[in-house]
Amino acid sequence: MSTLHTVLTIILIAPLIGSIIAGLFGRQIGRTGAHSVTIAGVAISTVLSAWVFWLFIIQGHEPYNAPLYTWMVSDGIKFQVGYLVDSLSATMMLVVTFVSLMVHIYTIGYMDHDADYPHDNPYYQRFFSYISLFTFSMLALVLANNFMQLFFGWEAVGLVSYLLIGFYMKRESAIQANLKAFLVNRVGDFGFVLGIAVIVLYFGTVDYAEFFAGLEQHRNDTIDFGWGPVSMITAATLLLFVGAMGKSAQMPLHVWLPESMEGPTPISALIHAATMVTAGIFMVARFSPAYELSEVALSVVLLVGAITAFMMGLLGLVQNDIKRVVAYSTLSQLGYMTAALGVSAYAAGMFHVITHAFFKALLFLAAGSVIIAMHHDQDIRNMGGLKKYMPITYWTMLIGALALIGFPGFSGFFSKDSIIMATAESEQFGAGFAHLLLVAGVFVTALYTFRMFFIVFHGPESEYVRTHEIHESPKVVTIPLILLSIPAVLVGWPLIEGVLSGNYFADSIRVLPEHDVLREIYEHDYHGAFNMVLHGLMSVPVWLSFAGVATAWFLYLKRPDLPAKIQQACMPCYRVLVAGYGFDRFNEIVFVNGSRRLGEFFWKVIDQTFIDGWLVNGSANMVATAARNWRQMQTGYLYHYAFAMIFGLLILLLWAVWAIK
Amino acid sequence: MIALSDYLVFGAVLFMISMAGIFLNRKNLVLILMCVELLLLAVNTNLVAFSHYLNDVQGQIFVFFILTVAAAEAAIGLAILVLVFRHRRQINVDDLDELKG
Amino acid sequence: MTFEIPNLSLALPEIVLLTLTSLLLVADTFWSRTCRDCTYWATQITLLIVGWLVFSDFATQTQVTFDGSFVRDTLSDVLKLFIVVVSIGIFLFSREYLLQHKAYHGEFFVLGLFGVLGMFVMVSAYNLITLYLGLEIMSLALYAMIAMQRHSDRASEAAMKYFVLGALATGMMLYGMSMLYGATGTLELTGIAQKLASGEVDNTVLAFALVFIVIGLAFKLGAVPFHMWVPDVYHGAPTAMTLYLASAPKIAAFAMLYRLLWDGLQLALPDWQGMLVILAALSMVVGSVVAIAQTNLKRMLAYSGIGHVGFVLMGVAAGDAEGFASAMFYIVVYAITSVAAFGLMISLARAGMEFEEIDDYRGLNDRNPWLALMMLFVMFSMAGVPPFIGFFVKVAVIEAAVNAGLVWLAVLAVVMAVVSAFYYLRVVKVMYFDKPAETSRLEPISTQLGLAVSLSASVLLLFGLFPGWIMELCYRSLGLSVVA
Amino acid sequence: MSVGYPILSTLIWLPIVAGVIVLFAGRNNPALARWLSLITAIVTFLLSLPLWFEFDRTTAAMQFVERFDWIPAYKIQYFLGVDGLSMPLVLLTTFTQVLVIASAWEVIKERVEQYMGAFLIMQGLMTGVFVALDAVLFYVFWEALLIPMFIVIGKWGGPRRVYATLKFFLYTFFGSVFMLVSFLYMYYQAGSFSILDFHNLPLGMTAQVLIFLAFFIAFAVKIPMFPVHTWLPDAHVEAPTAGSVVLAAIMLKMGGYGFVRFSLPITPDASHMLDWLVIVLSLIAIVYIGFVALVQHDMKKLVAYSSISHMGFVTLGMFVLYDIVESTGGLKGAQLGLEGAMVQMISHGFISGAMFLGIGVLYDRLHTREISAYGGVVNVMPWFGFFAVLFAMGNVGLPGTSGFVGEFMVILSSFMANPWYGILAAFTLIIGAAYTLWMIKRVIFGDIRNQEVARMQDLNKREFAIMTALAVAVVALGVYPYPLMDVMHVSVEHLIQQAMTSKL
Repeated sequence: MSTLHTVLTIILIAPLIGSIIAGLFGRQIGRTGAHSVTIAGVAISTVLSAWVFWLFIIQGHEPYNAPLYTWMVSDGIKFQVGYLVDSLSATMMLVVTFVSLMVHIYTIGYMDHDADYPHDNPYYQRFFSYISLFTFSMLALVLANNFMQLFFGWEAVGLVSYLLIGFYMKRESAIQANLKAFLVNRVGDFGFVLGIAVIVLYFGTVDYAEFFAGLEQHRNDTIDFGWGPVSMITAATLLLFVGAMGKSAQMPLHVWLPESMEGPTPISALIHAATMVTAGIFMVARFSPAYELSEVALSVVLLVGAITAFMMGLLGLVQNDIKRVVAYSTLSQLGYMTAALGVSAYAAGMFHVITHAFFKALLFLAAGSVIIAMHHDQDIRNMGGLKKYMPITYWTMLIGALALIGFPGFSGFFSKDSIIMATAESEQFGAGFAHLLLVAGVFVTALYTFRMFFIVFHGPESEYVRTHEIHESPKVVTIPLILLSIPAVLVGWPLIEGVLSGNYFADSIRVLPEHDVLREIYEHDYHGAFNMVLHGLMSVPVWLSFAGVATAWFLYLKRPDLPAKIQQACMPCYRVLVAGYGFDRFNEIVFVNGSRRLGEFFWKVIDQTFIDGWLVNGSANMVATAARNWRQMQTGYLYHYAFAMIFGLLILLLWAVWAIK
Repeated sequence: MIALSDYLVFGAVLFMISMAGIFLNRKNLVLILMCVELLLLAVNTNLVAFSHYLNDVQGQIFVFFILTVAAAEAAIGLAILVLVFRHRRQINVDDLDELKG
Repeated sequence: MTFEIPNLSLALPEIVLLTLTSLLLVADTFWSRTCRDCTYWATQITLLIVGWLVFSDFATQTQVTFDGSFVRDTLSDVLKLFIVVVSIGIFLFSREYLLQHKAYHGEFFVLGLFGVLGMFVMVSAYNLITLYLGLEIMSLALYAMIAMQRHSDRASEAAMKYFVLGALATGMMLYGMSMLYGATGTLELTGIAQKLASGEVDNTVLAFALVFIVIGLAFKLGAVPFHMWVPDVYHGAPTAMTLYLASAPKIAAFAMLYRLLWDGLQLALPDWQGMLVILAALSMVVGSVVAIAQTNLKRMLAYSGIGHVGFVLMGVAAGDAEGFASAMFYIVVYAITSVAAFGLMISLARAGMEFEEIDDYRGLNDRNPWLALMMLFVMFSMAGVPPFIGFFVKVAVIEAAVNAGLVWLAVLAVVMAVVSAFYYLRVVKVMYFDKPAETSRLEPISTQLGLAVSLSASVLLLFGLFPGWIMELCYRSLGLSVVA
Repeated sequence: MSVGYPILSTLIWLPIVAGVIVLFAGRNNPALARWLSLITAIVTFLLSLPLWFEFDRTTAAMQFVERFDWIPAYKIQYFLGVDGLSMPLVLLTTFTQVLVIASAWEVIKERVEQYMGAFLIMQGLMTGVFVALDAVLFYVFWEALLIPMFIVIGKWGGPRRVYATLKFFLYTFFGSVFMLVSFLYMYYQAGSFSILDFHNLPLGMTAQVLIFLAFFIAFAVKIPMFPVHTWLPDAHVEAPTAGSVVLAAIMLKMGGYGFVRFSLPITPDASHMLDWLVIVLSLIAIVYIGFVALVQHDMKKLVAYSSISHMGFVTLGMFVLYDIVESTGGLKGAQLGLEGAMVQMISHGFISGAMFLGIGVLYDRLHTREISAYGGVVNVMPWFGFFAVLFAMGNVGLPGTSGFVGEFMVILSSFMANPWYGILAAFTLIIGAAYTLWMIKRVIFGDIRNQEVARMQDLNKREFAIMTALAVAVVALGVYPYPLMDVMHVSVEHLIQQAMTSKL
């Protein structure tokens, strides 16, 4: 076993071990023990991931693809657990472990006290166990070299997400939210599994390498669902994308993400912003060779992404819960990434995943810091003027916000701008429309981001802030904020060139030459990162984002009376937005109540009345009735008995007569 | 010359009369016992007739056995009848309906 | 004309039985004051002697005597042995019953022995006259025994019904025999068979005769629609008598069936097969269904017996030696099971608590787990659930039916087996799941009785685990070879 | 390949004999009855382990064969043996039995010796079903099993136990009698009751169809499949915990086992012709029953319905092979489906057993199974909550648990047969998660609902040990199913070959 193999195994296993120890023996090792052991595990993974990152990205190591063990073999199909490390997974590994490490540290401060639990409850240890388990699952997903393991990781992160959203399990809203999250994700997995099924059917393998190798041979295969043949690749990729829509919360499977904010803030940062929700993007990028072969799939991806990006951004405008604002922002940003995938700008999408991971984790953790200060109150209307009380949080959050809106020079600028440029360049069906939505989305993003930012930090101090003592969070909270803000600012600079040129992900993402918009941008418009910033200052999107910030300033600081008037003026729009376009209501009525009604019908009418009542008990009753009636024939009268005998005689005689003939 | 079939018809008529007697009579148990005897007589007629026309003596031997057994049977039948009468003070067929269902 | 002394040795068991029984009849009048138990023990000893006589001279080939009107073959000896064994059980339990009911008279045993004699004669009959005599010896004894419990109103009613219907059935059978005599010109079964083989027999008369003969057989077995006496007589007769009626005579009736239909009328198979199919189907359906509505265990067992007869007839209707073997297997096991069932009833019964109603068995498991378990054995065996022997007998007759191409009948049979399972289960349910009406523990029964009950019920399980030998016995007695 | 003692007979008769001894020896000594039973169960389990270790994985032939004449008149033999299809099920039986005995430890107070004795006898009989290679012997075990189960449900069951147990008995009895008739028919044809001879028996189409249908009724009732499933919820609800466990974990498997041991090899052409029937009913079971499970108020009923739905995968996986051949022209996928079905059976044994035990744990404390009576159990019973969620995830089919393996394989293989099979089967991902987790939400999570819940005690050592054993099994099978598959490959291949060889 090579060193690399061992290292990868350690990276994978270390968080799992930490998790098991903290989870099963939490009471014995205590709080310190729990966070020490899990942080140690994740730290080991982080350091080793950094080494792997160095090896693969800086040193340019060949992609590494090797099995760990054979999970099972059936029908000649090998289901293995293994590693595929290339630029894509090496980058993701580092992002995941780094953000996870930050969140681990941050959690020490965040989870210190909890009103929901008595102090002797090992909730604290449990939490650490969960996030370490999550890290393990996410790494398993990222490192996968086959669909089976990918699906394992995919579901495992879903499980941890389920557990963490419902972490405050006494709260009805929390356990409602986690159930919903799991089920909506399952809808995605439904497609995902079927996608895998298509691949197994046509390629006879679950291994990535064999799958990619077979693509050329099978590119014109068709599959028949009963309405005539359709392209097999399109079917497979679209089904897989349904999975991505679930995990990466694309419309209409986005409904779980806002409610997932019921979970503690650190996991909102880790799972529902930085890592898990980007698994869908990662997956599509991973299978770029397949998506490239289906124009239909790409267009669908593009449109779903663009629509999500714009429409979810709008919803961010009407939220009052600080975490929900950030959550809708996440939804919208995920839409950007997805749209990037749709125009074959996988690298740009992944680039945005990376930058987003840092700045969105930063935003969430900063929001968490605010929440700590507010004693776990999350309503921004109760905040205001926090700037002077919590300077570190203020500045780091500002960095995050600027990165989010794509302020030139910040990491978000590079990634988002490449996506927008890519959609402009693309000739994919629907690219023009998508481009419009994305550009408009930039304005919305800036507006809701700074609406929140201004209200929280600059606005007039609320009753609550005045009457309570507000102070900056402890170091375990602020240090991760500072550490995260560094990449949030800087990470775009070194990566942008590799992303646009296609060199960075050269060994993992494959784009057909006629689709390669990034390369086109690179060749025609790109003249170095600094130039891009300068150029950006004069581009429409950046100006739109400035406009958004300005509008936010005007509406929420200069004329705070206006928003209410606008709301009054456009009540229907407001209602639609507050209702989240009615998705929840629709699901509630159609799917939730519908299935219950259907279940009741099946159970009460078909099972109980028809099968049990009529067929089963019915036949029993029939026999019993026959028994009672026939019993009456035994009258007790001798002459009836004799008559029965004579009757029998007649029957037999008749039979004899008939038989003789 | 009386043909075999005449005896057989006679036997059959006796047989049917006795059966009819058993299930048409709803009053008296004694009548039923008599019908049973008649039934055996029908059989005996048959046997004798066959025996004669087949020139075979076995049939007639059989008749003797039947007659003997019939006597024993009648004895037992009457004994039971007495028993019934002792219990119920009557011998109505209609009254024998305690056991049913 | 030479006078030959018939080979009496072949009929030695019957002769000895007759002699000893007659002596006993006399002796009983003396003993009735001095030695209450003497008649009982003498009866058992008589049975043992007779059984030993049969066994010691076990026939391995067919021998006839009395001018061919009496036969001794493997079948007859096997059946006689079974009759003896079953009768020993019957008398054992009957004694207990009679003691309980203060009706302990020696006549019962003497009449019982006469009944056994009649059965012996039936089993060995090779001539219509012998057959008739055997039948009547048995029947007359049975009529008398049922009526014997003089102060019971129900018993006299039952006896009357049984007598009248029995006489009617005998009359019909005799009528059939007379027709048969007319058609074939002989009363000997072998002669009849030869005559049939010669092809000179008028088919119409034969079929006519067959109808009446089959009716006589059906009545003795209790097949629908000639079953009406069964529930009333089982119910009305004293339990000891029901026990007798439901066991040994069934074996004898099977013998009669075999002698007539196979030894004599084998070649008329196409004529009687269909009739038996009709009777079998009707019996299974009526027996299984009507039993469900019963609340009296004796009555329920009566209907269940009708159902079992349907199964037996199904085996016979297969119309080959295997079919008869399976039917024989069935009827023998049924007789044993009946002894166990009614024996249990007698063992449980005591003054004031007859244990005749199914409800009397409520919570028996709490009051006497062992007897409840034994009753469970009986019920599951009757229901045909493995590993009890009742399962294998059903397998055997169904196999015979399937073999003969009567698959639809086999399917009907299994469906009826399921229906009948319901009422057997109900007894188990009452014993095990219901709470007893009175919680007192039942006073323990005597060791002798306990052993007898346990033995008779647990053989159902034992034979079920090792059914091979008894099956083999039935096969061999019908001249079939058994290849391992 | 062979061990020093007649291992299969030991596994059958040791528990039965011990059960009888318990029945007598434990009459006035419940403690003795318990310990004797537990020791027997453990010893039997240990004695069954050589089956796994000495098993020859390279042959499809029967192993550990024991063969004697039993009823020569009908050529019925005492013929035992295992192959890759039955051996895992035998181990499942012996394993589950230990837990079952342990689970009834303090709960059963009334007539302990009868209870324990019944379960030990049942164990022997169940093992017998899986190892019998003579049709009559098989049938004897198959039916005899009903007796102790009938007593167990009827005596120690819930309020409607009599109805439930009668229904259970008559339903299954009704189902299996037709099987008996077809055995007899085949005996008539083959001159032997050996199942292996049945496999090689040439049969015409009509005969095959009738035999297939007879088998189908028997096994469909046992598994159970829609629409003959209605006995199961009643039986489960009324049965005592251990009864439910045995019923779900092992007895349902007998139906699935029957399909692979009898239907496919004996009537390949009829299976081919009527596979649509099985498939349609399986899919109905998966989807329809899922909806029914969703609206249950009683936890046991919910899990019972979920069992039906999961067993739908078993039958689906077993019968897609013909469609696979038709739609892809090759056999690839058939093995996947069959092995998936087998794994699903084993896995369902663990998971449903665990869920019923879990419900039993709750029931012992609160004496109700109504979902609405609970809420926030995890607050007072954290360990129980942990196990409950783990097994729920197994039930949902989460990768990493055993529940995933079989489901995944069957979905893949049914998709190969026809995409719509796969789509409908995959629907369980959603509906299965919905009913399971909704129950978990209402029972385990949430705030403490009432005073009774607040007073509940967490798992005691005995319960903890039982749950841990099952949890280890569920996770181990989920993480590394390779060894289990390895055992059955050759047998499954052989089975496919039999199923694809026309007898016409």
